[in-house]
Amino acid sequence: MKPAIALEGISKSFPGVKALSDVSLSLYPGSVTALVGENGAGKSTLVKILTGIYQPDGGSIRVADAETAFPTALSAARAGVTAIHQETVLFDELSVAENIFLGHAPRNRFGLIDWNKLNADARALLHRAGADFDPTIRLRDLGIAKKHLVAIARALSVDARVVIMDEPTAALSHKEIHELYALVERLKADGKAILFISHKFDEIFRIADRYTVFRDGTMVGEGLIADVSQDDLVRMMVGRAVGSVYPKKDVAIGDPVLTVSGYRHPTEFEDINFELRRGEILGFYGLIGAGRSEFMQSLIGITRPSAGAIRLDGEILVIRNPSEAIRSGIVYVPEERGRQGAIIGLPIFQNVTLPSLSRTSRSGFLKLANEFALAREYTSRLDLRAASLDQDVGTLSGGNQQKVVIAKWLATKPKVIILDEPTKGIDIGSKAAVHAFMSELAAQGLSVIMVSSEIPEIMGMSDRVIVMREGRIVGRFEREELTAEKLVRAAAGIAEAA
Amino acid sequence: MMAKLLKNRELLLVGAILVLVVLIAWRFPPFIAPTNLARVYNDTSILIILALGQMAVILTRCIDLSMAANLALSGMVAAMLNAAFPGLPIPVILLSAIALGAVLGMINGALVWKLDIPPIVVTLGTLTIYRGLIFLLTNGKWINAHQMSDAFKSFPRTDLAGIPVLSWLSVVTVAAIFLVISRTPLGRAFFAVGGNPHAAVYTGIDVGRTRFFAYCLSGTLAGLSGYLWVSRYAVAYVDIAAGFELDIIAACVIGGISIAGGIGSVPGAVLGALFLGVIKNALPVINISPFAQMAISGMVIITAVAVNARAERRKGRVILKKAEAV
Amino acid sequence: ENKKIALVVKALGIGFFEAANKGAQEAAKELGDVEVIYTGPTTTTAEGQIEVINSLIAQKVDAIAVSANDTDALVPALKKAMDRGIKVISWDSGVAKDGRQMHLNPSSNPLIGNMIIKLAADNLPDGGDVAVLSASATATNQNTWIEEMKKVQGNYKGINVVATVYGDDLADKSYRETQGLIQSYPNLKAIIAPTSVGIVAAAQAVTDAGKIGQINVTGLGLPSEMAGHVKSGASKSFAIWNPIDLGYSATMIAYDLVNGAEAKPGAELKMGRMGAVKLDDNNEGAMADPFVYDASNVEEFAKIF
Amino acid sequence: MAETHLSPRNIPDRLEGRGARLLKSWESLLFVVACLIFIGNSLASPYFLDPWNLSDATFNFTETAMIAFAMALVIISGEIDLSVASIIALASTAMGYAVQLGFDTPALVVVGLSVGLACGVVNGLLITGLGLPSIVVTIGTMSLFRGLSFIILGDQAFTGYPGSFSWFGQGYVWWVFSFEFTLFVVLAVIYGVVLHKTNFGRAVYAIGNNQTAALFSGIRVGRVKFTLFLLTGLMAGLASICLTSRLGSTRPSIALGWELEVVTMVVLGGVSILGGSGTIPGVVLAALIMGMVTFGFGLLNVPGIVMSIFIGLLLISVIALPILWRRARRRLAH
Ligand SMILES: Nc1ncnc2c1ncn2[C@@H]1O[C@H](COP(=O)(O)OP(=O)(O)OP(=O)(O)O)[C@@H](O)[C@H]1O
Ligand SMILES: Nc1ncnc2c1ncn2[C@@H]1O[C@H](COP(=O)(O)OP(=O)(O)OP(=O)(O)O)[C@@H](O)[C@H]1O
Ligand SMILES: [Mg+2]
Ligand SMILES: [Mg+2]
Repeated sequence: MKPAIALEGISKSFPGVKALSDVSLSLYPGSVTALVGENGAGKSTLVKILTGIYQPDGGSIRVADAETAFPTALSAARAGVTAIHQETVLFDELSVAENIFLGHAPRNRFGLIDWNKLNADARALLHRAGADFDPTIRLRDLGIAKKHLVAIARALSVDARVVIMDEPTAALSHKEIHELYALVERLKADGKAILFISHKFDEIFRIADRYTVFRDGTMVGEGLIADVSQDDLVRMMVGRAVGSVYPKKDVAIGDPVLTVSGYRHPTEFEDINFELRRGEILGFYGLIGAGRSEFMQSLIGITRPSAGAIRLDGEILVIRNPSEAIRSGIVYVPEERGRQGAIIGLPIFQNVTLPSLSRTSRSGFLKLANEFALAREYTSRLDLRAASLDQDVGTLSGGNQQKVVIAKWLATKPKVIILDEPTKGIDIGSKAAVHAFMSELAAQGLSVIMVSSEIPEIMGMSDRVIVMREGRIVGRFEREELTAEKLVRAAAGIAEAA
Repeated sequence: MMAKLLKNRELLLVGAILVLVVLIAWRFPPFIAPTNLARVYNDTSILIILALGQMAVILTRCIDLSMAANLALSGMVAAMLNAAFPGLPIPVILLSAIALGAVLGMINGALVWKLDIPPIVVTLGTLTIYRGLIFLLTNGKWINAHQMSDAFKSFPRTDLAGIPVLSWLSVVTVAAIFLVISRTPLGRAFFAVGGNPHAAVYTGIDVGRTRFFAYCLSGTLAGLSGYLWVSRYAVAYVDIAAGFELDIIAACVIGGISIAGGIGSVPGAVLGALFLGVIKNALPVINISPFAQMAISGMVIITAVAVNARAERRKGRVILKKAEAV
Repeated sequence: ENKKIALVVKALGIGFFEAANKGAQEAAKELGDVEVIYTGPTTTTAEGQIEVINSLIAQKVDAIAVSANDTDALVPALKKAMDRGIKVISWDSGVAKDGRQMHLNPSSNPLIGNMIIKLAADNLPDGGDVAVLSASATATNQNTWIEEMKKVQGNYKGINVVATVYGDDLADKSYRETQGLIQSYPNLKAIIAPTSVGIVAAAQAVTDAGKIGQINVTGLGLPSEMAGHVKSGASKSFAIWNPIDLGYSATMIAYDLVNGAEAKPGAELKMGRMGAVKLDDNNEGAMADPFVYDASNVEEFAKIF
Repeated sequence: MAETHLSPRNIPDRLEGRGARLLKSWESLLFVVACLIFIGNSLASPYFLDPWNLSDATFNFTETAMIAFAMALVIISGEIDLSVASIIALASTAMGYAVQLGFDTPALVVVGLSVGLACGVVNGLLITGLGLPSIVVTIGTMSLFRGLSFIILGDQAFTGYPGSFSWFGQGYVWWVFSFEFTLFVVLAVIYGVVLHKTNFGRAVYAIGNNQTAALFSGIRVGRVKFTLFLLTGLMAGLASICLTSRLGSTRPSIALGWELEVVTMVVLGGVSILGGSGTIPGVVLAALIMGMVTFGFGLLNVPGIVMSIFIGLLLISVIALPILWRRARRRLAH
């Protein structure tokens, strides 16, 4: 079979980093190729080269046997390559329909935009993507998952022969993920060549036909999915076998450390009551948009609750801003790494020490030596990969940025650490490192709250699980009584099977 | 219903302008005579034209501080052409002013596009350079009314259907820009580039080139205004319209164009300019000390941003379904 | 060794000062051993003039003759110049007494104040409403003249000064202020603009409003800029002293001081072909009477300045 | 380009030494430019290399530079303050008014500084309290503050400052070193230390690079920004004292257009107008460059507007040249 698109000998460097070296990849019509690799392996870079956003330093791209180049995103789209990117790249102030057709809007015979046709076509595309909402509303009024559906509809709006999906399910809920799988099947039946990037092995084995593995910017293996096992893939990715996936240690649970009672907010959540004990990992499960992040942020003073109280070690605590939270020993590792976590533009060590400056400095004056020592300690504990501590965090891959972000809050030596989707978009190796570290922290007597939307992670790591839906707590489970089915039912509001 | 109406920024501005006019008319009734209102519009025409150009630039998340300097240079060159060749037909002079303005705008645009220099730095630099060029060109000398031909001076004043050409030109500009903004891919690209430049790249929109075109537009309109300004006031010198760039930006801000890019409308820009125009024209008439004008403009700008920010502020996403609603 | 005399003006590029420079160059030629440095800021600000004066001090010029943008703000800089042995005089627009050795008025303030209202009154035998369009709010001389004018207002029966507005020496602002005047005072018969920028803008605004013949614009202006408006009838007459003579005289006086003449009350300083100026108690002197231009002579002078 | 191997552990602190970083920095480029201008000036005019003349020349930039230091911090934090020149006018007007009431020199200083501070509070409250964009707010307060001076003064001037008040703008601390220049040096050191050596400075950088993440990291974003606007207000008040003392009088048009000069100085000094980066030594060098250009051209009796063309070209070219150079080098490498 002839490939729909073939890359040969592609290389790409960024200052100080060789992101891709001499990689080749072919995508075939009517087939789904899974691209896997650790964080920073170069997957997204390849996607950006395929869609004309980055220019390769060397190598060639062949479409239908003819050598081509994609100097701009537009030229790639014209050649029939379309992508759903890892970050949703849309326009809040424009309507859904405009977001879908921006750049190739239908025109009338005067060359002016034909708004009627635009909206009608958008409606049809949304329907194909499995969404049925009004295309004339402004994008900013949509939830995060719906925005992702718009991105998918946009990718469908181009008559493409190659469809690329870079971690498309990371922001979607259970139901939407299944609709996406159905869509992939339909595209496949239409004869499209699909490149599917994911860190979730279950879905790779479910929908992919072929696989390609990247490690440190090189291609280390490819073939048919039918011929490999999950362990083989993992070994190829990390170059070694990965041990127990959820290294949960059994820790003696101590006294309550944090008690939250009667927390409520006019629009986001209400009636939140729970205790967190020493050495415990408390999982918070829910569908995306259940209000977990909003609630956690109210614990550290980002949003103000309208009522409620926190006790830390029995003492009533008033927290008005994150600085007070950090000082009292409650830290929150936010979910949106790029926006709330990493400070792109500052070097790694300054990122790590930012919330701990009062400890590394003396009477308000910086002490660089202390800062480097602190940063060195925590980044090496998390197995960070970087050229130097003075490097801008912006030049790290997503997973390594996440490690910097976690290191930053661990360095404050907290009593309670809240991790919001700590392994979102992280590769298997790093994920295991984060999980091992979480267990370690709990064993040392820290109390951990882990917000996660991944059932295996919740089940594997938590001592106890609280399920939230629409701003309320709808279920509490001890580790022993946990089943995936119970969690899903509670989160989706489906009554217990009789 | 009322609350919904009030949420519309443009309607709010229309209301504010009406209230203002009524208040002025209460102190000084002749102000609302149609001829006088037409005169106020005519007086504001140039600001309207300029505000539309600035709007395009601000929409793309840039700013053009050099518009007034561009106006002054194009205007000066138009005046010099007229002084040197009094026989030159007006359309030729008009076109050369527009062309020069466009070229100056392109210089800004090219620096922003090709060299990636932040817009505020580029236009801060060209602001002084363009004005300095006028000095080098003229040695600081003025071109006065008696050096200009009658045709040159009378063009913007000529009556067409009872309204001066100057006003007509601004009406035509408003219509043309409205079409560009709402019905052409370039117009939509302005919003995309300003709303999310990062995403625009992924969408296949060339961010730099879109900005370049926005600067071309603002330059072209500044060039047009250059001729209009010089012929209307019948004088050209280094400092004409000095500091006017801030009035232009103020008009945009009052008109609800977000300085962060991606939000704004043609009616907004026009109304913002009119609001300032009414205030400027009214103060001398109602005997408010001209010295108070500046402070009043300042208060208006601050109030306008505060009001617009309120309107823009996202109302929190409601997760909780209230018990009674279930 | 040539004597260096700096002629510092309010701003470069203004026709009036260019003419004064012409006179200064004339004086330099006549004297032989003088180099005139014609300089000034590009906008009419005191800060700009101070920078210029500082660089003149650094160049060790022999004398500075300045037309000031601000009576007081230049004093410290000019004092420093005098401390370093530089002769300092002001002309046209004066500096406070401490900041100069003498001041040369183009004419005397009372004469000018009288002249501007007389120009308006001569064309209004039956009296009527008159408004003043002044210049930059921070200019020294306009305000003095308007004060002098108000002192003698009683001598002109039936002349009502109804308003004073400020055009800030900006063409557009002056234009708009004039429009405001025309709106607010339907019976306005004359506008007095004792500023060369304002008078042109006012004449233009009157022309645009179609009020030629009803409103007479007068005041102080340059013949070259006003010739058209005199011809159209927007202005029947206006006055100004001769700036060429002014630049000439200032240079001559500076030269006299450099050569050892002393500026003290009662002293007479030489002004070449313009005769001599006698200093009053404030060390001020007046050059000559203002000169009236009308349809009969404006064309001729328009060629000169 | 050197490829660096990503090692799993033992990440080095830094890849290059202090010297290498200094050589590649913006400041060294500015330093070279400053030296060239100094040499050029000395060759062009025999009057340039005279201690008293150089001392006089410092007055050209010391007042703007004082504000530029605070402005640099504001711009690094991702905001801007265009109202500084108007604050000078209002503070000066207030001092002039105080003179009429018979205040003496120490009281005048207090008045000048407190009005500057009060204006800073107004800006700070509007920007951090109401969360409005600073560029628009300060365009508004720019009109408002100067407008108030115009309402108070109209076409009048305040004069009659006490003799001792003139020391701030005209006095000398030692030999040719004026009070203003000494103040400039002292402030440069203070701001340099605050920005580069303290937690506060680090917070300013963090906010400029990512405000949300800084907030999540426990930085009191609102408070830091508020403080920065207070500082620019205070510096404008201080500059107002110096300028008023130097001029010996107050008019509402005092310091007109200085805001652009200050911003130019800050940007020329290598502070990113988008926030997040820049240094005080850069700003100091930019101040010296602008001062020397103004004075050098002044000695040759070149009109001020020609100097501003030069500054405008300098502004664009110092930013453009490194970009062009890097591009050319990359093209050559291929
Ligand atoms: N714009 C950039 N500038 C500098 N380095 C970059 C840039 N983009 C990517 N890199 C580097 O290139 C390498 C590959 O990054 P890429 O984003 O392709 O990884 P990835 O495989 O998509 O990882 P993840 O699974 O975390 O998304 C990383 O080392 C990253 O730091
Ligand atoms: N439609 C939306 N508009 C604006 N912000 C949104 C929207 N949807 C989600 N967010 C933001 O995304 C974050 C996650 O939302 P939320 O806290 O409600 O969900 P959650 O239960 O934490 O789910 P998850 O963390 O799995 O996304 C919040 O910071 C919220 O502000
Ligand atoms: Mg990726
Ligand atoms: Mg969340």
